[in-house]
Amino acid sequence: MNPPTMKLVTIVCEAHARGPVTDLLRKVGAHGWTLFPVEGEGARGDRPADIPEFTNLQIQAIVPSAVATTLLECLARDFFPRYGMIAFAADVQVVRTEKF
Amino acid sequence: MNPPTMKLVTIVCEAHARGPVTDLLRKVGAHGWTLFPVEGEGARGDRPADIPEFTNLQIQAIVPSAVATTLLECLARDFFPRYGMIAFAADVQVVRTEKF
Amino acid sequence: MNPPTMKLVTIVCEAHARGPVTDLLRKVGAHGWTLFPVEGEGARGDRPADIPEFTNLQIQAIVPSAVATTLLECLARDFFPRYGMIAFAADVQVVRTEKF
Amino acid sequence: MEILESVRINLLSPAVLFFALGIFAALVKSDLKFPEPLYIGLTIYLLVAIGFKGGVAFAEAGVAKVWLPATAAMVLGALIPLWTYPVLRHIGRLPAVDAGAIAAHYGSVSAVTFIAAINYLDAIGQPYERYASAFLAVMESPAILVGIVLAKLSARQNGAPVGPALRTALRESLSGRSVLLLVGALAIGFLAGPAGMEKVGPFFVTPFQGVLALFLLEMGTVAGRRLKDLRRVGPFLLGFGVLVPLVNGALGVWLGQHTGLGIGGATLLGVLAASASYIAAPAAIRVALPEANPTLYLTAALAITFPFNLTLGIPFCLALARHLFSQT
Amino acid sequence: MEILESVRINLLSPAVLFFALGIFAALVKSDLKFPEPLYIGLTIYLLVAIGFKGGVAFAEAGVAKVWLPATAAMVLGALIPLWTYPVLRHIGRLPAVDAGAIAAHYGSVSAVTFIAAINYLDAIGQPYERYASAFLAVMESPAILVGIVLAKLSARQNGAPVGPALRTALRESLSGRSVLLLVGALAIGFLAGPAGMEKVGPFFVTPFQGVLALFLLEMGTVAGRRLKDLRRVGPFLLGFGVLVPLVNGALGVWLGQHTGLGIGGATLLGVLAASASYIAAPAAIRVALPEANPTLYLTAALAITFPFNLTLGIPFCLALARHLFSQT
Amino acid sequence: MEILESVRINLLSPAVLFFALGIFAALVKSDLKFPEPLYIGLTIYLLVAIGFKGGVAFAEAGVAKVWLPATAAMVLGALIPLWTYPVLRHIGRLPAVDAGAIAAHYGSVSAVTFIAAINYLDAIGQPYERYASAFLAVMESPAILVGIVLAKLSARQNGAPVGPALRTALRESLSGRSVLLLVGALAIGFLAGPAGMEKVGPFFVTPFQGVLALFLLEMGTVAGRRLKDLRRVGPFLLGFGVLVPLVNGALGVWLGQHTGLGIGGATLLGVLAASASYIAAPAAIRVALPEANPTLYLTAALAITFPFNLTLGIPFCLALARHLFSQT
Ligand SMILES: Nc1ncnc2c1ncn2[C@@H]1O[C@H](COP(=O)(O)O)[C@@H](O)[C@H]1O
Ligand SMILES: Nc1ncnc2c1ncn2[C@@H]1O[C@H](COP(=O)(O)O)[C@@H](O)[C@H]1O
Ligand SMILES: Nc1ncnc2c1ncn2[C@@H]1O[C@H](COP(=O)(O)O)[C@@H](O)[C@H]1O
Ligand code: NA
Ligand code: NA
Ligand code: NA
Repeated sequence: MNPPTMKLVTIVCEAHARGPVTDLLRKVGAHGWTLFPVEGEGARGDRPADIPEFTNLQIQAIVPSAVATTLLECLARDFFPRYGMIAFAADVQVVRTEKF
Repeated sequence: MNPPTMKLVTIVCEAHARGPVTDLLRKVGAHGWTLFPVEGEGARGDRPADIPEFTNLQIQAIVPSAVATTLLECLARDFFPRYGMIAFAADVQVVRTEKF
Repeated sequence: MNPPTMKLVTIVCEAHARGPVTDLLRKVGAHGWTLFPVEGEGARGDRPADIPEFTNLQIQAIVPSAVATTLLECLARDFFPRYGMIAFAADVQVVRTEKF
Repeated sequence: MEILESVRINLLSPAVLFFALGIFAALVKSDLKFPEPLYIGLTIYLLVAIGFKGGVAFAEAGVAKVWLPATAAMVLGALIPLWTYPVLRHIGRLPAVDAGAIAAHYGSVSAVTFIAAINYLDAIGQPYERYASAFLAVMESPAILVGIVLAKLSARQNGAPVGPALRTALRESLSGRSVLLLVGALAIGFLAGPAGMEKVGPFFVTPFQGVLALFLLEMGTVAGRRLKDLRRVGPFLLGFGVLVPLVNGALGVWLGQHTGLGIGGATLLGVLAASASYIAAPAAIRVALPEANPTLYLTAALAITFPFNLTLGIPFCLALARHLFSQT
Repeated sequence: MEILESVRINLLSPAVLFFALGIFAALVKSDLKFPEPLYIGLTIYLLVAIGFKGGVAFAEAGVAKVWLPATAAMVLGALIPLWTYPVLRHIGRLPAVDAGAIAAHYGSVSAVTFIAAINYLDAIGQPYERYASAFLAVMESPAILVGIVLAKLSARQNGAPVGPALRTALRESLSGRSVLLLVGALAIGFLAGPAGMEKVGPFFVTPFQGVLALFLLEMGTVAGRRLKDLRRVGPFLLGFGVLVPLVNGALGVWLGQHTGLGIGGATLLGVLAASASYIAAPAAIRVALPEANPTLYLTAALAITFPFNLTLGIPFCLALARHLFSQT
Repeated sequence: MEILESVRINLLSPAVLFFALGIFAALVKSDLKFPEPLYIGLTIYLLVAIGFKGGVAFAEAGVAKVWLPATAAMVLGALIPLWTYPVLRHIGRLPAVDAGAIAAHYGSVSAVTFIAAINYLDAIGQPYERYASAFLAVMESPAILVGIVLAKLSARQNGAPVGPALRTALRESLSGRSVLLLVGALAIGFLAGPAGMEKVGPFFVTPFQGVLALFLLEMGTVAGRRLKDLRRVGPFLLGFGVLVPLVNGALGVWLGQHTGLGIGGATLLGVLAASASYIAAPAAIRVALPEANPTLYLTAALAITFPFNLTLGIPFCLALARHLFSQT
């Protein structure tokens, strides 16, 4: 079995960006995602995740390579100036490509 | 230092699959794993992680390449038809190969 | 857009190692990190994450390749003999390299 | 019109109103979300409290009084799948594995529905046998096993043996946290007796109704989030989820009356029979019958039967019990 | 010297002492951290309890008594941004979007400050109108909308229309969990009345003060962790965060007196006006005005005004109310 | 045979029965798991409640009565490692670093064991000095520092200086959440006095025993999960974990009697001496002596000594205290 390669896009953002980010994911064509709360430290100070208003979320979506490119471009253009966040992509081998 | 390459297999599955999945990990020869609860959205609707019966888990295991192949094959054959889940693999460089 | 490649270093360690690990991250030059509690099983038994004294943490930092090498070396030399932990690195494509 | 009055009182109780608020919050997509640890904490509290109180009452009443209705309750639970399974199979035209799974859920019981019923009886001043939590404890597991056997026997052609699935389910449902907490707390209440109750009562008894109100607010959001699955399950299950509780509730009330319970106890046995499990059963079924479609059994138990019982089923059982007892 | 005595009593109350302990824990970088689910659980409890009690009192007092001061409270909240915005813009020389965001926070209200004020009045035996939670409920949203309109109108040159941002904010602030829980619990208390209170009182009333003390311990750690941001916001906001509550508090007390409230109620209206929102407002502003700098409004509301009101603002409002009422 | 009766009463108390249920749940691998936030919430509640009550009692008793036994308690804690270290080193043949780590744990104290002892004295109606929580507060840290010094001095040959490790441990153990909450709540109770107690008592006192029962259910699952490590630590530590509490308990009771405490207070000082820390000590030791093997000290403190004290050690201390006081 030689599983086909897709992109795993990971976004770490403040909790208030949740709605806008998942809306964007839907818009660019992601068929699913996984998310969970995280703590973090970065350029905009630390986010100790003590109250929901100050939490970070890590959002992961597996998408085809082209979708990943669009996604990262939209994030860099529309989201980075407004929200505390980072985003990155990596190659992953998935089992059933038709899902994504 | 040129750390050797292994596979990081990531599984996102409903919480009820926990026992069967960790049993499988042991069977195919994984020496350890890491897991945590996540929320998700996918083909089978959203899993808001509000009660334990509806939670998703993300399970990560670092394994040699051959083990990763077996693992993904077993998952695709025996687990995907039964449980809501996804699985994917990525290359990682580890420090002490003998651990895994 | 062809986003530049950086390293994502992931560390899974017992919660008591948190202070020392984040100190090290600062020392080797990481500009940020993300962390969250996880459960795990490994060579030193299982860590059921039932009380804070027995929890594992997963710490992720995106750093330039050279920093990743130093980081992994320091971990292997100074931390692995003392704390229950694993560490690994992977290639990722980031959007704004200047952040990291 | 006494039943209308019972219903009105129930609908205006804080517990049911908070449940409605939770459903409303889910429907307007509020960010109100009880984190999972809070949910687990509240269920642990409620199960331990109800078990402990039942155990103390059990010790006071003595085994002689309890064994007959408890055995009847257990048998009733085990038998319910025998009549619901063919209905699901032949009228609902569901696959064997789904029919078995759903039958298991309706034979088993919902602790929260039971607790809400106790709350209701307390509120209107209707006395009841306080050891009734023992019935709750013994009714959880048998139906699950029967439902699995039915599903496996029917699906035997695919060659899967019944044994391993049954063993898995037995282990799951006996060591599952709801049975363990309930039976454990019953035993502790039995051993510690009224003296123990004096010590932990201010925590397990006094604030109980308020905690239940808060928990039902949460259950409202949980059920509300699944309401959109209603259109996925079709009209048959919708009718099933409302009518079966009425039939099972009547069976339970009748059985209670004939095994020596009073109006309150018969009502509670009716409510238990009417209720459908959405905690213990899904956990066991998901592992023993993973091919069964969870949307069907979860939506039926959680989004149809649970709200129905909470609002109408409980006062129905009481009205029926009062009616039956007034005939004799 | 009566005000000094009021302050002393407040500072030595367990609630305020626990808040100080929390700040201390954050400053010495203790590993004391309340996990987020605990924080959410405590806020749900406090909001539901205060709303429910207010609703029961509302039912007892009748709409006739409540509508005038409630309307006044709502109008006051909506007007506060109109005078704070120009101050922020012209004296503070802040960008329009930040001025609008901060003005919105100071027009909206802090439920925890209100709860601490109630606690304080209970402690010193000062009676107050128990339906005052209704003022809290109606004051949360209007100022947020006004603040956003101000920011958008001023920044109109960049071509962004006001409409969508307003709609987003309206949805956020009406379905946000604090408004929903408060208004919902008020309505439930109103419907369930004193009979409902009897059932859930042992959970929502008796342990209330203790829960508040524990919650303020947590809020101390939360505020303490943000103290280091004080040097990022500059001296103007520091003064603003202390003086504006005094002015708004005085406005609120005066308005309370002239809309038929007693000393206690006028004090509470003053505290509401003086308080700055750090839950509902940030959530709405972050989505409707994402360009605004959160460090500014959060630090002002949470690390300056909240501790100030908790320690000095509340007794100040009471002393002022007593003074004004003694004049007439 | 009075001691047997004390043991029987203790074993049948809800608190100990729930602990047993927790162990059972872990052994049958139930899915019953208290989420970490719940554990943290329960420990915060218990520490704050016990500290606050102790502080109020301290204010009532006055410093004059408390300083002597408190100093004695502190000295006793610091001295215990001096005799347990050589035993671990020479009889147990453990490496210096492990011997120092374990000695630190047994000199320090377990708040939960102390709370269970208070619960027990309350249950059997034995009066005690209510300011005894102050002893708990002062005994946590000294032994940890002594244990680290012993380990470092012995291992000096590897050239590591003692200073930095000591400083780390001092900081860890003073700003660690258990010391901070306990000392902080003591101080607040001292300042707020009986008037403050009236306000928060319904939350911190009334439900206390019930919360403890629930917490011990959880501690049972936590200890139960570590029982399988027993075979990894060997018979020496097993004996050590049972005998050392008896010796230290006797020392504590005797010291209590000679510093002016009554039967209850001497029992509590005995229990403190007998108990082994499994929260504050591991946190400090893990950072100051990372080479020490956590399986050894955690298993000894949590899976051997904690259950032993909870069931037998507490009644033993009381019986001894009664015996000693009846001699004079
Ligand atoms: N170099 C990094 N590696 C991993 N996570 C990071 C890094 N930089 C920032 N983050 C995460 O992204 C969040 C927002 O980053 P920032 O806007 O830089 O404060 C932080 O709170 C961290 O959780
Ligand atoms: N494209 C995706 N990227 C990341 N996570 C996904 C994706 N699709 C599904 N998932 C996760 O896998 C779970 C099960 O997927 P499904 O069976 O498609 O509902 C979902 O609840 C998500 O947590
Ligand atoms: N092969 C593995 N894959 C993923 N996580 C692992 C693996 N081995 C160990 N871990 C994690 O690292 C922690 C410490 O490992 P250990 O020191 O081997 O007990 C474990 O508790 C796991 O969370
Ligand atoms: Na049933
Ligand atoms: Na205000
Ligand atoms: Na000790």
